[in-house]
Amino acid sequence: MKDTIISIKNVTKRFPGIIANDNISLDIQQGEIFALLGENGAGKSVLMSMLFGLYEPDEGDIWIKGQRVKEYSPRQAARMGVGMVHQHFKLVENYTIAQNIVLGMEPITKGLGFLPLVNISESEKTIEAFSKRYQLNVNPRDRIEHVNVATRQKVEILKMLYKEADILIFDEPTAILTPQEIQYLLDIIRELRENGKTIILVSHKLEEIKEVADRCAILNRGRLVDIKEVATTSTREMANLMVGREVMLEVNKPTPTFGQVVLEVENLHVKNQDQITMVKDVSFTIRAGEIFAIAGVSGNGQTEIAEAITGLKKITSGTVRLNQVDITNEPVRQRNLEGIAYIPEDRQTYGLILDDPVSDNLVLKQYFQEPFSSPGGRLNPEAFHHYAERLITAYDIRSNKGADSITRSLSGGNQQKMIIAREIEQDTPLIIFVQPTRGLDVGAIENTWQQILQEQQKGKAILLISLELDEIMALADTIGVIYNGELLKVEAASQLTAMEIGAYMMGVKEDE
Amino acid sequence: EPTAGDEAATEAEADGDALRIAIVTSPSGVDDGSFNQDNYNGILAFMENHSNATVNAIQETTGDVAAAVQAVADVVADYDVIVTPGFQFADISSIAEDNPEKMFILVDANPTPQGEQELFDNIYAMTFAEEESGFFAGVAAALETETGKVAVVNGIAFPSNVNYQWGFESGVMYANHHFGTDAEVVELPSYAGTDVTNANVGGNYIGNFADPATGKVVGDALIDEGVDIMFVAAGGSGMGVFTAAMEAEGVYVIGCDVDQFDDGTYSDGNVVLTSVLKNMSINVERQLNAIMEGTFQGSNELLRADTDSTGFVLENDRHQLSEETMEKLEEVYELVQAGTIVPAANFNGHSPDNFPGL
Amino acid sequence: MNKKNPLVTLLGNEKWQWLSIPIFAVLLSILAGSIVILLMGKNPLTAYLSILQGAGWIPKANYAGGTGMLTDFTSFLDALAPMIFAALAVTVGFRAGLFNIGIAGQMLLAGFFATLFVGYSDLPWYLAKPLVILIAITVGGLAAGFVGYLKHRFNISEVVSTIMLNYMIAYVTSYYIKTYFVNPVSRQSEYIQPAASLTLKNLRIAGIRVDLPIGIFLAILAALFVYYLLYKTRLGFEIKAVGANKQAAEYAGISIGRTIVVAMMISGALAGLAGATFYLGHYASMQPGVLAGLGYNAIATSLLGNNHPLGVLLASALITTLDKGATYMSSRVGVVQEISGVITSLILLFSATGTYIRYRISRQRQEQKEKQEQIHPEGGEEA
Amino acid sequence: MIDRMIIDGLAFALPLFIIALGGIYSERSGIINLALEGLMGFGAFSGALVVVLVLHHFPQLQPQGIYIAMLFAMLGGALFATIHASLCIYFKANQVISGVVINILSVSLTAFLTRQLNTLIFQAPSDRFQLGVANRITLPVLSEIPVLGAAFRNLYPFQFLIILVAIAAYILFNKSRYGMHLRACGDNPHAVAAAGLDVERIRFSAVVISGALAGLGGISFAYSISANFSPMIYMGYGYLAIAALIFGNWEISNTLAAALLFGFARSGGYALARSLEMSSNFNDITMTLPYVLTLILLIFFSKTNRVPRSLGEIYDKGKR
Ligand SMILES: Nc1ncnc2c1ncn2[C@@H]1O[C@H](COP(=O)(O)OP(=O)(O)OP(=O)(O)O)[C@@H](O)[C@H]1O
Ligand SMILES: Nc1ncnc2c1ncn2[C@@H]1O[C@H](COP(=O)(O)OP(=O)(O)OP(=O)(O)O)[C@@H](O)[C@H]1O
Ligand SMILES: [Mg+2]
Ligand SMILES: [Mg+2]
Repeated sequence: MKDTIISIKNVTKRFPGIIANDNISLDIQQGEIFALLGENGAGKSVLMSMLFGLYEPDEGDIWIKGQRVKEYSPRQAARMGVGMVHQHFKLVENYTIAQNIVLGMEPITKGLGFLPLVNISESEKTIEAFSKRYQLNVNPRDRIEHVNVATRQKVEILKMLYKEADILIFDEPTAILTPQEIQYLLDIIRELRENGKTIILVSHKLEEIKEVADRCAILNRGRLVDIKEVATTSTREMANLMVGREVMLEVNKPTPTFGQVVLEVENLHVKNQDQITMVKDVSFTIRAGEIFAIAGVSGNGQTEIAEAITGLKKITSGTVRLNQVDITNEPVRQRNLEGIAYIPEDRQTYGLILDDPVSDNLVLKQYFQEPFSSPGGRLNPEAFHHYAERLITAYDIRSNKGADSITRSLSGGNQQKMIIAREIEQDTPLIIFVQPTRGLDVGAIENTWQQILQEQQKGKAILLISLELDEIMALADTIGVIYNGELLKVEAASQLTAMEIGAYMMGVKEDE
Repeated sequence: EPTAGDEAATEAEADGDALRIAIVTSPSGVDDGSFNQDNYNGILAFMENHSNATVNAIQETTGDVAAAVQAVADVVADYDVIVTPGFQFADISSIAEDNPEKMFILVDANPTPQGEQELFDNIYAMTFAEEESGFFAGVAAALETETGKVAVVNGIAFPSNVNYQWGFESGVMYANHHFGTDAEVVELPSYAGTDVTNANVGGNYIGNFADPATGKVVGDALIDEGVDIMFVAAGGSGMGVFTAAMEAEGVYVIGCDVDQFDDGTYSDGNVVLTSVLKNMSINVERQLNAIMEGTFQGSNELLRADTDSTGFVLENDRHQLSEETMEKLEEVYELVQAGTIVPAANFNGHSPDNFPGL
Repeated sequence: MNKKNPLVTLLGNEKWQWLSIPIFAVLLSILAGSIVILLMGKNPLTAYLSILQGAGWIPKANYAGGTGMLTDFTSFLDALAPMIFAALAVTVGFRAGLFNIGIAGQMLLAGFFATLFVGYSDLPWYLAKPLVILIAITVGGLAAGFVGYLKHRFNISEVVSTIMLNYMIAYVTSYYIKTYFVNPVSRQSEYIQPAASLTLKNLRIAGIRVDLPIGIFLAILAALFVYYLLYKTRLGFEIKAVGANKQAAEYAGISIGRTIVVAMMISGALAGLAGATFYLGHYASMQPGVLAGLGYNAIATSLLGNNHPLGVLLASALITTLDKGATYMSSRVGVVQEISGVITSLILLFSATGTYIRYRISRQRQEQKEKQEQIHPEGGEEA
Repeated sequence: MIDRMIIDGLAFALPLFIIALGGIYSERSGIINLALEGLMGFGAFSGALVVVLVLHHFPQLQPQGIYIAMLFAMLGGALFATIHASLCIYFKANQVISGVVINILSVSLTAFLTRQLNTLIFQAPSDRFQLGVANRITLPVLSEIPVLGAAFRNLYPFQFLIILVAIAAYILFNKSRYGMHLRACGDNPHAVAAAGLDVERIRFSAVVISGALAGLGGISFAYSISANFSPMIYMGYGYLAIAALIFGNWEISNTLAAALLFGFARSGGYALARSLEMSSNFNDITMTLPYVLTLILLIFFSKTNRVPRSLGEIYDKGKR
């Protein structure tokens, strides 16, 4: 029998308006891979954050290695051998990879024989060796701001390993990795278990859990639903426990009929603010009624393509045509009016003004037109209100005070509904969806997919950019795979398998 | 409101002869150890003999002329006498007109005429013959210089400052003629002053009364030219000149308006050779006494050495002049008192190289 | 029921927090000021009453010849007008996400040009006064618009460029004032012609001498205008969007550069009006090389007024009352006037913690609610 | 004249630099510091007060006076900075507003206290504390170098101290663990917290250090310009320091260059005025030189400006 290494006893944690963890008790054994499963907002990250000392339980206590933890902090956690890979990366952008990894445990050298100085070169050497050992190859001298998301993920993992933690918490580490990279990570996790580490893995992806975990706990709305032996539990069973009802994510995709070309992108090149070329010679067309999806690992130029089309980012060279009109040099407003709707990836930064009311946000793209403002520039609050109430009802946007609610107080899913409502209502020939279902739970995902398909039915040209292969496979008519700023492959969806796409996403070219 | 005025009157009567005095000052306040302080000391001296008199010190914090007058207007109702040291208060004449029962002692400025009226029954305005003080400084500087180079540093070429400058130059000239000295007055062309008639008056003008940093630059530049005695009449900017003198070796300054000896102390001694004075305190005290005795008369007075209103420091431990120099200063002081010597001033028609008594 | 938290009871109403929290801060600082006054052995009540008397809110015991409460009150209004304008200028900038530290410089420059072109002219009042206003708006607007342009075009922080401009304006105007229109007695610029003045000086109302500031009416109008602009117009919507979330505004098709420049110009125009009412109203003359402290105090005043135009009116009135009443308090109570400066800064200091108070209240209310929820779990679920 | 330009330029640039360096500490930790002006003034006030008190009782300590003053100016500046730190870090106040308020408070408080203390303690009414001057030092050998030798002539004691403190501050900032944590706080405080470090404590100490450095700069100005402390010390040099550090892109070495530029532009302006022999009226025009120059240079250098990522953001542990 193995020893209990972590014991969570009757832990409750509240946030304004929500009980994130409700009287949870569970034990984790030394040397096992313990999975934590649950919908968005079920309270997984919060529970893990308490294990790591970022939050304090409102009630109940946590025992680690037989000790009850008091005045617990990340520093304390590190001392007790607990490490965590955070779902939302916590990296210092203008530091190098090495600096990020050693932060808080920097090796010291004696400058002039007495000054305790940080020994950067030693850290770099250590990290280099270290990353080789775990085959997580990174260049310790690269600055975080210059590396892609997958590398950042590796840095988070290395950070934890470097601190010689023996209890390792992975909070959704696979969300942004390609299938191949996921496999690789799971191998590492297994290897770590061989080395005697205890691992807690948080994930939505049932297959992964099935593959590596020994036991798994299921959370629902902050409550512990059950703890299962993975080996004897089917994924279907886990899914039902997680959502609390029968789920069947199935899309009825009607056969599309394509019309005229709506969007034409030709030889597009885009540089980022550091003058690094992020998009290289990208060309594609989208027809009316077509869903064109761009698949790829995050950070390979997808955002830049979307922003180049919408006018948010300056194009280095190339042309963009909308309905045969060259819009390459038009300002954002003009492009919107001529027919581009855009659901951005980062909804909190780009899509919404969080401190403004829902009504203001719903008219964000139309406030300057009648009836929202008069030709003289006077706003018409009644029109704002009216319009907002209509969308709130039509799109089932839930909030505490309707159109007057402050947007920040809405849940992530409802914020996303607001954006989709606003953009779809523009009734434009082209709609760009970037990561439309990120952070949504199963029900909301179903709903959003339906909406996308409806728009397709109406004859809209749709550009879908997503990191989720499932989503792309379910919706796309045509798939383009992007790697390192280049479209490596453009092909009808029916001609591609997920594994093939995964290979292109890793940069494997056809002839290899 | 007539009733309020009546109340004030009865209040004043109830207190008998208790004189309610206010002193309203510019931003530096009555305890600035300098100009305002000297006026305040006059009031305090008066109060030693009239123990039931009261004084309140009120300070205007912006230094703007309109604000200064507003401050007086805010409090005038509660007092019998208002002492206002400083040019900022010239406009109190409008308040004086409205409050004939209140008395005003205005220092260093004449009241602003109201229409044709230049004199006011209830304002005693005192100004000082700065050129006389400057003259004493010039004589002292010429007698004491080792390098044979002296200079005068001023703020802006307003008449009072030009008076000091020309008075000083007159003094140096006088000493060169009568006491066999050979002192040169150094002027930096880049700091020449332009007076209110737009005439170039030479001298060394900092261009500001509240910029010690530039003051120091000017002081340093003069020291670089070999000057070892500087007469400083430049308000707050003057502290920079003092600092320059302290940092240099063997350089002295002559203070003005009040005894500035304390401003000159530093680790190796004191840079204040002497200070030339406007004796405000005795004149304030005189006027307060006149009010008590009922002999107070409004007038605009230009005060001179003949009433001991201009002069220089006499206390032996407050200056560093040789006995010989002191004797010579006493000598010229009498001539100035008698009107034999009339140093040049901005608008008295004389010039530093041609004035009565030279 | 579980016991209520006094803070929540007192200040919990979110609808009134824009008013209740600053008032709470003010009360705290008045309390702190009282302690300082007590330490000096004086009576705080008398001190505060005499501040109100000095600013003309309540009658004094005695008035000097030809003056009355109205004299003090109009004089207070005269000083209030530039403060309102300046604080509004801060507010508009702030709402666009810009810190206009250059109010003092823009005031000075606007006042300077208005003085130069109109102040000494022989124009009749009906031309001179509107012209003063027009010049002030134009000059202030251009000066600040330039800052906005530098920010947009060259990415120069407005904090730095306004500081640089403040110095440059102070020195250059100082040169012109000293060289061309200084009064040798007052050592500042010659008084302007009454026709150009935005304050009607030395009027007699029922035998009482008053200075009637036109500026105060303009200032109240300006507050209403800013309110209208920010909450009722397209431009205001854009300004607030840019200030609240620049990326989202850009995404929505709002031109960031244009909005920044326009917001700065409006802010500068208001600062210009502050300058006009300050230099061609309240003072009628300019001190060479001196930047008005008001330009900096306005930043904190705007915050005290919660960056809302109507809040700004109240906050300006409060700060100006303290300032105006200080002389009389000093005279009546016999404490140095600087005390009032200390109290003012205490008020501003406490008001800076307004966000924190708000945060504590929402936290405590939450805790209360949760405690109740535990008693009635079903009821809480729906809430 | 060139000598004078170099000597005066350095004497002005170094205090300005050390104030700006204080600003860097605060801002690189994520706290906007517009309070430098007030911190500088309060520091100078504290140093001057203590030295005047000490010399009142032990006049023989006169030669050590300036060192005592510098020490206590740093302490006073640090103490006053705790207000800014508390407001910004614990009370979550808007950092710009807090800075402006602290400046207002500093001016009124020091003016008030100087007057009261002079009357109460020394029975000598005055609105300033008389400091006297520091003896200036010329380095042998180095000062003999033609032209540039001026940089080693007539140095104030505070210039040596500033250089020493600046070197120490540079090492602490760029090479030590603490400095590494501090700079990380300005970029992503959440990463710092996750590394087991106390963000609030690091930021608090950074603001306190910035107060100490500003205080040192303040007392240096008090000594080198007017040899006393009076409210005239509030001449906007704190704001100028902010401009220097933004100009210097929040980097210590670039900020030194910016401060030197200010210093030499200023002394160069005076030299120019003298050589042109224009009348004193034109001084005001030449005084604008450093500011005009800065603005022009900013046009060329601002594009690449890198504001610390979390600067001005209120750090909330719970925020995601
Ligand atoms: N700092 C916070 N402040 C307020 N509410 C919070 C905070 N952190 C988490 N919550 C809330 O607590 C609940 C649980 O969040 P948590 O992040 O643990 O979800 P999760 O299970 O990790 O979801 P996901 O799969 O999306 O990561 C959510 O409703 C969330 O909004
Ligand atoms: N930053 C915040 N400020 C205020 N309230 C918040 C904040 N974040 C979350 N909440 C509260 O927490 C609740 C849950 O938020 P969260 O985004 O986790 O919802 P969710 O359970 O994931 O819902 P959805 O499925 O719609 O995303 C919200 O309804 C809101 O009341
Ligand atoms: Mg999570
Ligand atoms: Mg969610």
